[in-house]
Amino acid sequence: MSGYKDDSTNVSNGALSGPDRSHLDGFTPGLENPDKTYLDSNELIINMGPQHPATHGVLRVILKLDGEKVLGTECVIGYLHRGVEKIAENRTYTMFNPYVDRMDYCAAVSNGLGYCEAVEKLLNVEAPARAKYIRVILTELNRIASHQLWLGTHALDIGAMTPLFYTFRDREEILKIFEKYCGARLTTHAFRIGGCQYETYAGFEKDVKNFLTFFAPKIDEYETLLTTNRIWLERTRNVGVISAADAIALGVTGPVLRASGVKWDLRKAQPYAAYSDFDFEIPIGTNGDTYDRYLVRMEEMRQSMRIVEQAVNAIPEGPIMGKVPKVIKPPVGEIYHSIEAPKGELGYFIVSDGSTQPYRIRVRPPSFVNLQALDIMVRGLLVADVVAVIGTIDIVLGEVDR
Amino acid sequence: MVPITTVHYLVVAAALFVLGVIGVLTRRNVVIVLMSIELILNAVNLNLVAFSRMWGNLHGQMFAIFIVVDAAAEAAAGLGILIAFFRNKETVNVDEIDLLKW
Amino acid sequence: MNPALNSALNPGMTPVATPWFFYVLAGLAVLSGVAVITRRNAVHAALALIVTLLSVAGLYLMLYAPFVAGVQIIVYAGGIMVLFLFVIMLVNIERASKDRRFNRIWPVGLAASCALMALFVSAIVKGSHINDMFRDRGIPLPESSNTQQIADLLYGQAGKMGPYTFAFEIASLLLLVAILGAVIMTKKKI
Amino acid sequence: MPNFIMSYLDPKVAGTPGGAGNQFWALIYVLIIFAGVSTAVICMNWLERKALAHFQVRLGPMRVGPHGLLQPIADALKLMLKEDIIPAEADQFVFWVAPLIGLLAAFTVYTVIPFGPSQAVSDMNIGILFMLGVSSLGVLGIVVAGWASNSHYPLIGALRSSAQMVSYEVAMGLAVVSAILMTSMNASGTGTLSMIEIVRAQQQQGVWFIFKFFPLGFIAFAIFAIAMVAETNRAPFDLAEAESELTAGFHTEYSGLRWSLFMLAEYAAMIAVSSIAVTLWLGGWMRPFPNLLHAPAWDFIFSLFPGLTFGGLAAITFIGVVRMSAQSFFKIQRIGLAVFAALLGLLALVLLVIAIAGRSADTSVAARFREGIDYVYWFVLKVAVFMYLFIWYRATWPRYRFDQLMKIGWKVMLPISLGVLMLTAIVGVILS
Repeated sequence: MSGYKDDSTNVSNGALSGPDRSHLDGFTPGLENPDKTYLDSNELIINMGPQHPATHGVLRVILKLDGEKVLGTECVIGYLHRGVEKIAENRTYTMFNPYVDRMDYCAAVSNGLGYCEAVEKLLNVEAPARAKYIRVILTELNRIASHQLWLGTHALDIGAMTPLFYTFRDREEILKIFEKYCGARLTTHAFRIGGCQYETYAGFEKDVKNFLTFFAPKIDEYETLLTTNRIWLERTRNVGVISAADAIALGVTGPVLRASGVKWDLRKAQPYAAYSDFDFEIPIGTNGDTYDRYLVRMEEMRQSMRIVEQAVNAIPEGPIMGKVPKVIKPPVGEIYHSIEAPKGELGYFIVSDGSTQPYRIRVRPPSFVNLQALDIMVRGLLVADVVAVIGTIDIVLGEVDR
Repeated sequence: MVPITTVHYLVVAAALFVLGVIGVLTRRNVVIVLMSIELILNAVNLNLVAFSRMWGNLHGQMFAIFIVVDAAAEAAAGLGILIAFFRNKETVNVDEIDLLKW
Repeated sequence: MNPALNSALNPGMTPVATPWFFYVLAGLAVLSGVAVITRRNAVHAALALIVTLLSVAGLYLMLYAPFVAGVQIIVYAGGIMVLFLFVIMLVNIERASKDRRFNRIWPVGLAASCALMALFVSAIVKGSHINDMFRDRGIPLPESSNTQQIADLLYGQAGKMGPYTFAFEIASLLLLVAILGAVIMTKKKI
Repeated sequence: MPNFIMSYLDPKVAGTPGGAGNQFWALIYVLIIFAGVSTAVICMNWLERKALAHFQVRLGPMRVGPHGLLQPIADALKLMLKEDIIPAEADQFVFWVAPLIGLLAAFTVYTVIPFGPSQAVSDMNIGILFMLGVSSLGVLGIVVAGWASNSHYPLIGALRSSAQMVSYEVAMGLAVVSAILMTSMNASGTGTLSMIEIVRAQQQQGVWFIFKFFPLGFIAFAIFAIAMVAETNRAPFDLAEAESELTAGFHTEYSGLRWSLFMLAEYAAMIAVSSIAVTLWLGGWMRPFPNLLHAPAWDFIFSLFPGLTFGGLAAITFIGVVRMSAQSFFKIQRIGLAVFAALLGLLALVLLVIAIAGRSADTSVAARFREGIDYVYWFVLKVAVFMYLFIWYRATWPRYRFDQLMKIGWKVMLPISLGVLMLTAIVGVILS
């Protein structure tokens, strides 16, 4: 396999401690001795993807296998590259807003929030309180929807078919709220720079509250299917372990980082929108394995419901649009703003040259950074674990490739 | 039609035996040599069972069962040697297995 | 009552099936035996060997040895041949399939085998026609209790050891040794 | 020669056609079983899709025929007409022959399955041994298919599958041996390997082997029930065709008719192993409580069950017709469903008539028919429970990983089955 380099990604031989590989019983994947394997026959190099049921899109993972054991992986990305960052340089700030929805299309609302807040920061305006509350409600609903999608596909990867249909049934309710609010279900384009374009529709609060009462027992339903399922436990415990130090060194964020025991959530660490008004917990894990990430995300869905409940009960009256000029022309300068998207830290670095179009926009997508951890997480595990780990990192290729 | 007698079975068994011997003596691939040995063992078994019917007792069948056990042991050990050999020499040809030690 | 039912009601030396079956099975066994030793590809040879083994199992059934036939299918076709296929897949046969099929001394081997064949033919001819060694003794071998009788021989009837009990234990020891040997030879680190 | 044909219907002749040397009836039985199993596979296909759909809050096939009843036929047609692709680098002959090996192995097993005391092709002296042996041949088809595809995913699937089936056969065989041991717990102390005799032994001892030496029989049964799922490559042990890992495992490169042969073999094997379980532990063709409730009146009551079952199905279908939307769009579907309900009702009626006609006379043709229907009905009912379990497993559980599968097979199931075997022997010796 040309282009396959084994040494480039071997983080564990460097400064990082690496996961516990005691389960390899003495067999070290031989970088020192690459020809020697279990049977001393040639290694199997297989392409997982770009067309593969479990790579969540068009990710291509080159797996170097010894029988079933993974000696190393290399991710080949770019099959869904659309040049979003380059497009931004030829669009005005307002025109670029819908494009960000197409990055993480499972959490389009979060993408829009991050972009709008970044530009607002650059313009030095602030959205009114009501707009901030609407933003929080929609973003948290979107977090739940994104986690639902993750849960369904992750369980499907591990072989449990049924949770997928349960989560899609319930995700539908969230998408209905989005549709009623802004007309779109997936790529919502819900927010505008300076606030929200739409006032909430009549009965918005009621719909959201109905959803909360509807959804609370559904999480328990997912958990009855999986949380104490022996096969699920065996498939996820001690699989894809990543230590806190490794995770931080690789720049991993979001639930993957929190499952390793690092209490880092931008909603608490540097509150944006109206998050400082709400009372919620940051769930963290202890082992940093797939099961912990599962538990963290399940708990995050509950916490999101708490936030939504508080926000919808305390939603203030008032305008929904801040004082933003008709033509957005930010002053010369640069800004980095990041929010806690469902998958991790979503950052926008915007350089303005004072014109109506950004000079450069750089997006820090959480999936892209988290995907780096794949290799360190799956080395020494089996092929089936690769699938589980890809699922647990929760990547969206639209965001990885942009 | 001629009724089938013991001799018929003996002829089949002899043919299988000779085929097995030819395989052992002429083929190079160790796997096929091992398979030829299985052919030989089967020919012997067929003889034993045919004689068992001829004499009307079960001792021939008992021997056949023991030979099947032996064949299983032989296959396990033979294939184990083959894998150990293949690991060191990267070949499965008998005429390249000409060293006692490497 | 038809003749077929008659034969079922008096188990004796009547054939289980028609001679026709014998010729089909014997032909299959020999032909696929030839395929085993001539096929270049080891997997093809293994498949041919499976056909041989199953045909021989059929011949056992015709010889009133259903238990041996069952053992043949379960151990040979289901166990040993899967092992063979497994090994063929593990070892790289790409090169082996391009190599010469036969070794350099194949004429010698063939000649020796022909001599062996001549010996067999003479033995069979002499035994059947001159000494009449292979005539049927006419002792019935009941098929319906074959397994029970084999069990009696292997384990002995109630309270006492059968003639083959000790040999049976030794055979299990042989299998154990073979398993251990295979494990030790193939696994680098135990 | 009517004598030759009628000989088997003669009530005085006992035994299976194969055992009686009756080649004509043996052939008829083989054909009936082939057709029956194929139909069962088609029904199972529909049932799996519908049941799985209802587990998963969706409807499943609804378009082809009323409630998707014609879907399997449409699928079969599609698969037959589909282009049959053989990869250029594949081993043509082996690729061609591999599905046939699996299919042959799956169908050959049915020659010894007793649907009733004489409703079997043959009563072999080594029945269960033959069954285990032949069903273990199915792995050859899978291994060879994976190898012949000359592609990595199928190869890994084939290696997984061969290791899996070989290791679960051990536990399976030991569980079977403990059931066979139970057949010898009679006055003469002689056991049997014949499938028919195994059921008869349960009848004589007055207990299904699942309840014998409780919980020993039950544990052996549970071992077998787990091993048979692994043996047939079904969820949660479907590693050989794990969709999310190996795309489709050993049949990744297969398409069209050849692929459908694999599916046919898989479902046929599922029915076959379920039949083994039913025969060994659940009393085979016996109706519940054959010894306790043995009065002719009870016989009559239990013989009404087949008719009542189909009557119930007809009633459910008829309710479906009534509840179906009255829109003109559904008119043809309604008519189709009504015809289906009528067919089921007719079948129920015929079965009830046979049950009533054959209730008293023991030698009449009607009585023989009644008996035969009874046997087959109870056998099929028990097998159907297992089929439903297969679907249920698939809807509920995630998939095991390969090393875990091996661990369970060798470190859990094998010791337990060995222990159960020894305990059964000890208990049997003490009690005899």
